[in-house]
Amino acid sequence: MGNFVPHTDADIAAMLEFLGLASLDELYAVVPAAIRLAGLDLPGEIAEADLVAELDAIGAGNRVGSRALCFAGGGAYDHEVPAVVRALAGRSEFVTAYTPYQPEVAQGVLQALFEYQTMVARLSGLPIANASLYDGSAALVEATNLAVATTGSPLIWCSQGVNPRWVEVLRTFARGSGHAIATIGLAGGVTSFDQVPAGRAGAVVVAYPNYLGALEDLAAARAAADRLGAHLIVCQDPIAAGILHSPGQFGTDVVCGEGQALGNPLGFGGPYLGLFSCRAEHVRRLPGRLVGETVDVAGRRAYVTTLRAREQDIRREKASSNVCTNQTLIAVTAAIQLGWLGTEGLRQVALRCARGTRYCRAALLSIPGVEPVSEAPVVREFAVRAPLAPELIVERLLEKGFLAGIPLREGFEGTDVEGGLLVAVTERRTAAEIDGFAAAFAEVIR
Amino acid sequence: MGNFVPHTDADIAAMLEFLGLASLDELYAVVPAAIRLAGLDLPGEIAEADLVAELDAIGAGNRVGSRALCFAGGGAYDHEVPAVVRALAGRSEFVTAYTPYQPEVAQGVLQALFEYQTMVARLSGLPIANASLYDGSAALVEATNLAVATTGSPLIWCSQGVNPRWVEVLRTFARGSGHAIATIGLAGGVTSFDQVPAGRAGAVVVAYPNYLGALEDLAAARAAADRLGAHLIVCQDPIAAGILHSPGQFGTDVVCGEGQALGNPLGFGGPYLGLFSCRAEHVRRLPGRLVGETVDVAGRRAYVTTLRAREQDIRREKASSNVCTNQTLIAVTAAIQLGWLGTEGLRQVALRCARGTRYCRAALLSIPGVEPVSEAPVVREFAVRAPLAPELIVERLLEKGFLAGIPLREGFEGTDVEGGLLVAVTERRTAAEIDGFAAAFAEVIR
Amino acid sequence: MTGDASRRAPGGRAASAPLMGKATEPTIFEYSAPGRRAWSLRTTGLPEWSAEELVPAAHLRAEPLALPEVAERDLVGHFTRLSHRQYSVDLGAYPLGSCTMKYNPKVCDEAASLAAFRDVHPATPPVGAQGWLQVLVELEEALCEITGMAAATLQPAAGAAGELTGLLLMRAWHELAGERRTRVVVPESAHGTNPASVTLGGYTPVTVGTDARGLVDRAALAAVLGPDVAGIVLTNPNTLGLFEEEILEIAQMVHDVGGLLYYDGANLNPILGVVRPGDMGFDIVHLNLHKTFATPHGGGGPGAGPVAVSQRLVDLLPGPRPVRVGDGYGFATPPRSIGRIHSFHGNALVLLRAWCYIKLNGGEGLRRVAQVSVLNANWLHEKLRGAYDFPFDRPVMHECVVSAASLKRETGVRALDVAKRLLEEGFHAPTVYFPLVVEESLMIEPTETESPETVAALAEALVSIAAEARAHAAAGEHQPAHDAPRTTPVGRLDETRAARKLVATFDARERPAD
Amino acid sequence: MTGDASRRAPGGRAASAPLMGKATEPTIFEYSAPGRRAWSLRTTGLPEWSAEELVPAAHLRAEPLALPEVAERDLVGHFTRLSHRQYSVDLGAYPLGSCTMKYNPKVCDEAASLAAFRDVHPATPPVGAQGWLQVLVELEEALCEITGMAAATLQPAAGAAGELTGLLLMRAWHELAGERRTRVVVPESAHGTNPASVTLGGYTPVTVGTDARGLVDRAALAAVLGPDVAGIVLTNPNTLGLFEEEILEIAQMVHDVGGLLYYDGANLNPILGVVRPGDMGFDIVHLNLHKTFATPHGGGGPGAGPVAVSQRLVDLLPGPRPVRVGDGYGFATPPRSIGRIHSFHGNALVLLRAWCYIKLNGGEGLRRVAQVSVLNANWLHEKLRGAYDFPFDRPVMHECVVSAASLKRETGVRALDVAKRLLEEGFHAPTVYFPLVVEESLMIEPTETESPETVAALAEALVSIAAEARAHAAAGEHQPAHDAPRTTPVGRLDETRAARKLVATFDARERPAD
Ligand SMILES: Cc1ncc(COP(=O)(O)O)c(C=O)c1O
Ligand SMILES: Cc1ncc(COP(=O)(O)O)c(C=O)c1O
Repeated sequence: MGNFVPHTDADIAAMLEFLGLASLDELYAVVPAAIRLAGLDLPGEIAEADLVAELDAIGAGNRVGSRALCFAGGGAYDHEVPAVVRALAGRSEFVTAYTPYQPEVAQGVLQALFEYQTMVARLSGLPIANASLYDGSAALVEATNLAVATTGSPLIWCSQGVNPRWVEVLRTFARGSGHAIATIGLAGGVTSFDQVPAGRAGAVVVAYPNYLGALEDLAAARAAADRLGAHLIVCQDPIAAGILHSPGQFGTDVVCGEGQALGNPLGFGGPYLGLFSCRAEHVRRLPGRLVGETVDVAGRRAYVTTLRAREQDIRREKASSNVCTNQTLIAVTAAIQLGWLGTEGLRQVALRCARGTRYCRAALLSIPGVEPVSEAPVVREFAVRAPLAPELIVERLLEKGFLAGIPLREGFEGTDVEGGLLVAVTERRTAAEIDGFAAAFAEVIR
Repeated sequence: MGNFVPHTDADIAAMLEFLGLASLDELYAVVPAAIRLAGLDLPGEIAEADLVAELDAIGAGNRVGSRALCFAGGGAYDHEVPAVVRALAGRSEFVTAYTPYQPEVAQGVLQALFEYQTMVARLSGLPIANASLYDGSAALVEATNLAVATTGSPLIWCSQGVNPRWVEVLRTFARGSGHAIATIGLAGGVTSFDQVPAGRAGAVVVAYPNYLGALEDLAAARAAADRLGAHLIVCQDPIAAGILHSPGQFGTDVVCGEGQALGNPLGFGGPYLGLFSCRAEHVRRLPGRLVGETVDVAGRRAYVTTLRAREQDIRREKASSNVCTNQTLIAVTAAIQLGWLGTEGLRQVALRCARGTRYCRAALLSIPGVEPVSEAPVVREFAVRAPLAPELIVERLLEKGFLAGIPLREGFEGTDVEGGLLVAVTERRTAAEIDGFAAAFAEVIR
Repeated sequence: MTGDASRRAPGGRAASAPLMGKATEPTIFEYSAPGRRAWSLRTTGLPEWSAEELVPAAHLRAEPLALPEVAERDLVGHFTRLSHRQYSVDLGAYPLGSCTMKYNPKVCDEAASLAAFRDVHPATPPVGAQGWLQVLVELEEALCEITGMAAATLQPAAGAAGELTGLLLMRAWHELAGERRTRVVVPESAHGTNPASVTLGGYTPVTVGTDARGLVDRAALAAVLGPDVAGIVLTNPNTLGLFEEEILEIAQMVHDVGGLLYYDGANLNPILGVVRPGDMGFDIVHLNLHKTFATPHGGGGPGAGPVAVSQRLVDLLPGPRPVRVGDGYGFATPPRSIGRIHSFHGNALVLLRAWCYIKLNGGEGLRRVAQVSVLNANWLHEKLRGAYDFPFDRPVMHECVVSAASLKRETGVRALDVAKRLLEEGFHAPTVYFPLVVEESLMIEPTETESPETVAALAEALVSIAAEARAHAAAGEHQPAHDAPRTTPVGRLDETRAARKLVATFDARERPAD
Repeated sequence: MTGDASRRAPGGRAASAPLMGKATEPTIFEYSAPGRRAWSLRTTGLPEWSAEELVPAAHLRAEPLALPEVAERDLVGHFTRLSHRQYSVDLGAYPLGSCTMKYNPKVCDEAASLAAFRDVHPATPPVGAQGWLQVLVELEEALCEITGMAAATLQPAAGAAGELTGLLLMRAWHELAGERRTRVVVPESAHGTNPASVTLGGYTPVTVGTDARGLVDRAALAAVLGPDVAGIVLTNPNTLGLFEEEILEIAQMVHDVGGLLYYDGANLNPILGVVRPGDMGFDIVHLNLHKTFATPHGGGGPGAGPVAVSQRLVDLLPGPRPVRVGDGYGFATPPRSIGRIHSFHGNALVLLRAWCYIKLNGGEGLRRVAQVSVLNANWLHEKLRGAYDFPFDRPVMHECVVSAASLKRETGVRALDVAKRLLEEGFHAPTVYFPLVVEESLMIEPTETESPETVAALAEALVSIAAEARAHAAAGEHQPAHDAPRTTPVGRLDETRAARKLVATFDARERPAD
């Protein structure tokens, strides 16, 4: 027993003797006897080989690869991750380190985060990026907290084009913060900012591209925010950023986003990566860790977590956020992936996604009965409607080896989007795969 | 093009300019024009993702795991390799290093090899082990070269119980060395040393356990070698060593063996690992690298390749062997695996192999028509005979998801072993798997 | 070479890897050369429409997005060298109190890299994700058995997220009862995330002090409890490494005023299989799988902070939750769910690792984990007697808090100096200056995965550092600890400069002098 | 703690990792404690027969076989720390002449870890190994195209094994013709494996000298050629990095006396896609896949040394050979095969990596590889002018050989000192004292995977080392290079002691003083 506890029985006996104790149980003399357990009702230990066999057996219950060729997106994308990224991000020095509390022996993680921050700042077009948050939804929550704290208004106007699961998370946390979340509806697939009534608000939130893949008018969003005295928060897709404008150009206050697409597997939803950048003036309200450059006693360039006074371990109840452990390794992975892609690689991925999206959309729309949910220009994903419930389309196509997309229900209740199917095409999908998908699609809705 | 060549066209132009050249072709001005190529008739480069897709497609042509549950051995065994061994042996410092020519920056590999040498010496029961050879067959060739050089006699008496593929390799290299290879036949599954006529010889070679899994009498082997004034060379199985005597106990001169079983995958036959240990008196004829302990200028313990004067880069045509690059990473892997197993782990693997072997042998022999090839005690593998050619048994069982073993043909022509099937059972085979195998076996020979 | 190539860093120079010297490692941006590349992408056979054809001009980026342009070789060199500038569990002990930096079994990494788990899209309907759902349901069940709770959500991505989730559950519970309570009690020794989460949960934190034993001051607690108290956030053992022996009484007191007890699971390791939060009277528990259940910490995440609750709170849990459905598995959202708290199902690949860890250890193994973590800590603690002050001289659980207050008074060597000096001895430093209630605190948690020899060497190093300081003070000599660490890639940093002259991106740097 | 625990090493101390200081790393044996374990094995459900029941008493080991007994945590700590004491391509440039230490693409590692290839037993009949056979056949075909040969064996496990195989083919060829030739010509600059392999092939090596240009001395060659000469072993470019421009004439001369030409492929890198051994007149070629085709060197193997031959030798190749059979693949043994030279099919997983590398580069990419390797070497060479002697001042191929003879005369700093000093500058040293024909030789091969910046930094470091030596000599000061390396885990070693007082195993050690 206990391959992960080095101690032999002899070791334990000797250590107990040193402590003047007769048994391990005596270590727990302070625990009230009434609640001391004899043990857990859990199975016994198993050998590594047995675990692996069990994983293989259980894993067979998941459909991956050619058993579920991926056309689903919605914030989680099947992008290329090369071996080199896995090899480097898998180095045990990165994997088994703690948060860099002793910077002299944590320059590896600190510098990688500094590089990550730089890349995220460039993606967003804003000067400051933090060292990661849990995921896109958490980044959005933090962005609204910052906005409310800065503007003083607890009202958040949130486009219906923002990922509905993120909006749900926003609503959950609003139970504690007391923020009010109001929805700005879509028209023709994009946000109708003119719907927003006059008044004051903390933030206007819009996604670029939006959940349906369409390109929002960020200038209009900024104008709407200005009318309300609100921050503009943009949920940016970091891949499409390779060909689209940076939100920073439009006077955005905070850019948040989901960074999974940057070198991370689908992983049934996690660990993902919350991207967060902001204008310089917001830096003292920045949530999460921030790495800064400095020098050591010998004047050598070095990195350290900085402006720590914002953080919970120092400011406690007055902290700008409660985040402690975040997603460092995923951020490091994203930095490596972006280093692998470089300027042209990211552009190529974005471009190829847009090509696949156009090709696939056209292929599906050519099927009798399939209709677009909107005609707005899309670059990342798109929504269609067919004469069959999207849940059934997904289920039937899975039998044919395709994960067809995400049914559009929650967040769109009562709109013309409801009952649509959200389809995503990444640079990994070939023309042949898309053709096969479209053919199967046609079959299942027939 | 050229993700593995960093140079951009601009880089190349600048470098050419510095050299006063107008084109890359001019670098080859010295190459006779008549034989200069325009290019190779090979397909163009492919992307990593395309390569991976191709590997998946091609790999589907190989049967592994439950499509070919492994009951084959013959020098290559399906043993447990834990994740930790892959993780450590896969560290890029070990993988991408060169032979340790600069010991100040190669202590990692050097110390790992020192530890490997110690473990191999303990396995064999001899005091000196080298830092690896190509595989078991190469180790045997080197052992006989050492024996011939030491004794002066080019005659090798080789038991028929030695891996026949290794003996074939021995014969191939004997074309150059001029050694004569004579066979000592088997009786009842073990070597009949009394067959060997009087005279002089360079070596007697025997395997422990032998190719058919049986336990040879090493004392008798030593006595035979003594009668001939010959070295005793024992081909030792490093796993069975966990429960068997060490050959060193019997006055063996050289112990050689195949180390694949120590932490390495089957890998379609390579890279494997030639184990080689010898008596202290033979150290100056030792083939391959040898790592020794010493100190650095500051008196710190350190490691270095030593007794280099034996080696080809110094002795050239008078070297004891031509080996240069050997199997360092595989040796390091073996050291890690043996560290993972420890004393009790290796004993357990050996014991469990013996249990599976007994169980499986009994199960097969209970099938009507299946007979033992011999009654000699076996611990590692065993041979049976059935009323169907072994090649057909293997072919038919493969259709049922079992790799049944290795047909006994080459090396046994005309003996009572010929036409048998060699079956191996490792600690990874469960009772249920063996039962399934036996049931399928019964079916296919019916 | 092109452009300002002379300023570019050579990708193949190892000087910055500690093996090869002490040079700084350039940033990846300094390796970049226009047109270099590492990327390649799949051949798709799609029409090669241009960006202009695909994207309306109003949206098309004018300038290319500047990312580093390097060859794969230089990418590998850079990040491999960075890894050589980073301490990690795999290199040595990491006795950071409150962090439970134990060894992470390698097989769990392989599990998380199996395509059958790794490549599943989170929106795959249950029929295509039965394997994942089984793992998540089984993990939830195991965590409930371990904590003595009825059900759990696996969505929170770390401990702090779990805390906030727990506080929202507390709030929802009271609101369902039509109550609007406003305060939550937090011990003064609590981790900073506790009060911060309380605030984000919409409550006002009220602090209770520590008594002379290092335990919650019951009198002080009684004084703050009242009908406006929604609950209390505790960890047990507390952040001083001491078991709150009166936990049953405390629970009673809090329940008596209608409050709920929240358990911060960061300190669960020493009580696995020995005593359960549920049995102590807690209503809500979060766990840090990246501490107790050996999922690697990743230099600061990803973690996972599941929240388990007692029966009466089950209906409030976030959804959708993986559940058993007949012989298989599906999702269900509890009837009064507070809602999602993660984009999908939480840090699934981290959860998978924890599931593996529980399987590998089994129930008995987990109990052994706890016992040995306590044994190591007590043994280490005892070895430090005399060298450091014991603010509360009593048996500890999995970690011990000692103080360098006397040492500082006698020698000028502070807890921070001890920490830096320990780096030179080949160990990571303990947590320092936390908990705040102990002056010059050193919070040391060896964990159960460190062998007796390692714990002995660590104790010896700590004792010899104190002895060295006292000897130098006696001789009136300069303290080496003040210069420490001297054997690490960089020495002590100018942290003030980092904050004052913020350089948080490469682009914010002035052209470097070097 | 049990037994002599006080002597045992603490598994969790990182002091030996260069990041954390300069202590030596104990051996794994020093971490061992009786009863510790890392292993676990599959549950099989088999009867638990004892060893005594299974093994005849006469064979049963009496004493347990002593292996280190450590926990997984300490195993990981130890080997991770060892890895931090090891230079590697992934850390920096490795300009070892004759070794072609280029970057090894990571995707090839993943290819070799795919279960579909990794887990195939070598005795699987062709029907179950079609994937493997396809890879091997395609690799053979590509290597033949690259070398201009007709067929190849993939069995040899490294270059030297390939050489010996080639010489046995040469012997078999002559024997088939009824000839018993006795001598093989080898240039004096040849790598040590060449003469050693010639001897093992049953031949007497005859040396030919180098002319003033650094090329084979044709007059000397003519003098040794005769009917007893079986052939010649050459590499082109030769080990001075120079292309044998008269190769066609040399081939003619050797063929004229009935000899065969053997090509040592260690230097194939610079001519990929530019010129082929077959077109130069070679009959037999080995390739070092672990040099030219980027399979990682593993600290000294595994490599792979396939041997390709011209049409007239095909029937002699070792067998069984993977071959096309109809639409699929099988094995065939050539009719006059010299026999097996490997237990199975060679270092298959290494061969798979090379197949991937060729696919990734394609024909044009390989040509680019060659061109840039030559460009880098010439550029570097030119930069060294003045600092080191140029024994043969002419354009080089993929590597250049310079001499520190003048430097040594002027300053006392030898090639070895330059090498050690270069380690301090963050680069691996070049090959020194080989080839033997150049005094104080430094043989430098940057390879094509090092960027221009890296090559420039390497050149600068080499030049500055020479300048430093001359400056110190001029000032009559002690030479820093004589103390180098000072920034590495250990300094220069006492190699004499290693040989004189041989300690080749831990068991041969006297109890250490430390
Ligand atoms: C006592 C305590 N509570 C809460 C936390 C917060 O957990 P996390 O970092 O996972 O958010 C920590 C982590 O450091 C802790 O030590
Ligand atoms: C010129 C030359 N020939 C032959 C060899 C031998 O190759 P291997 O080490 O693969 O046996 C080498 C390797 O160093 C070499 O450089």
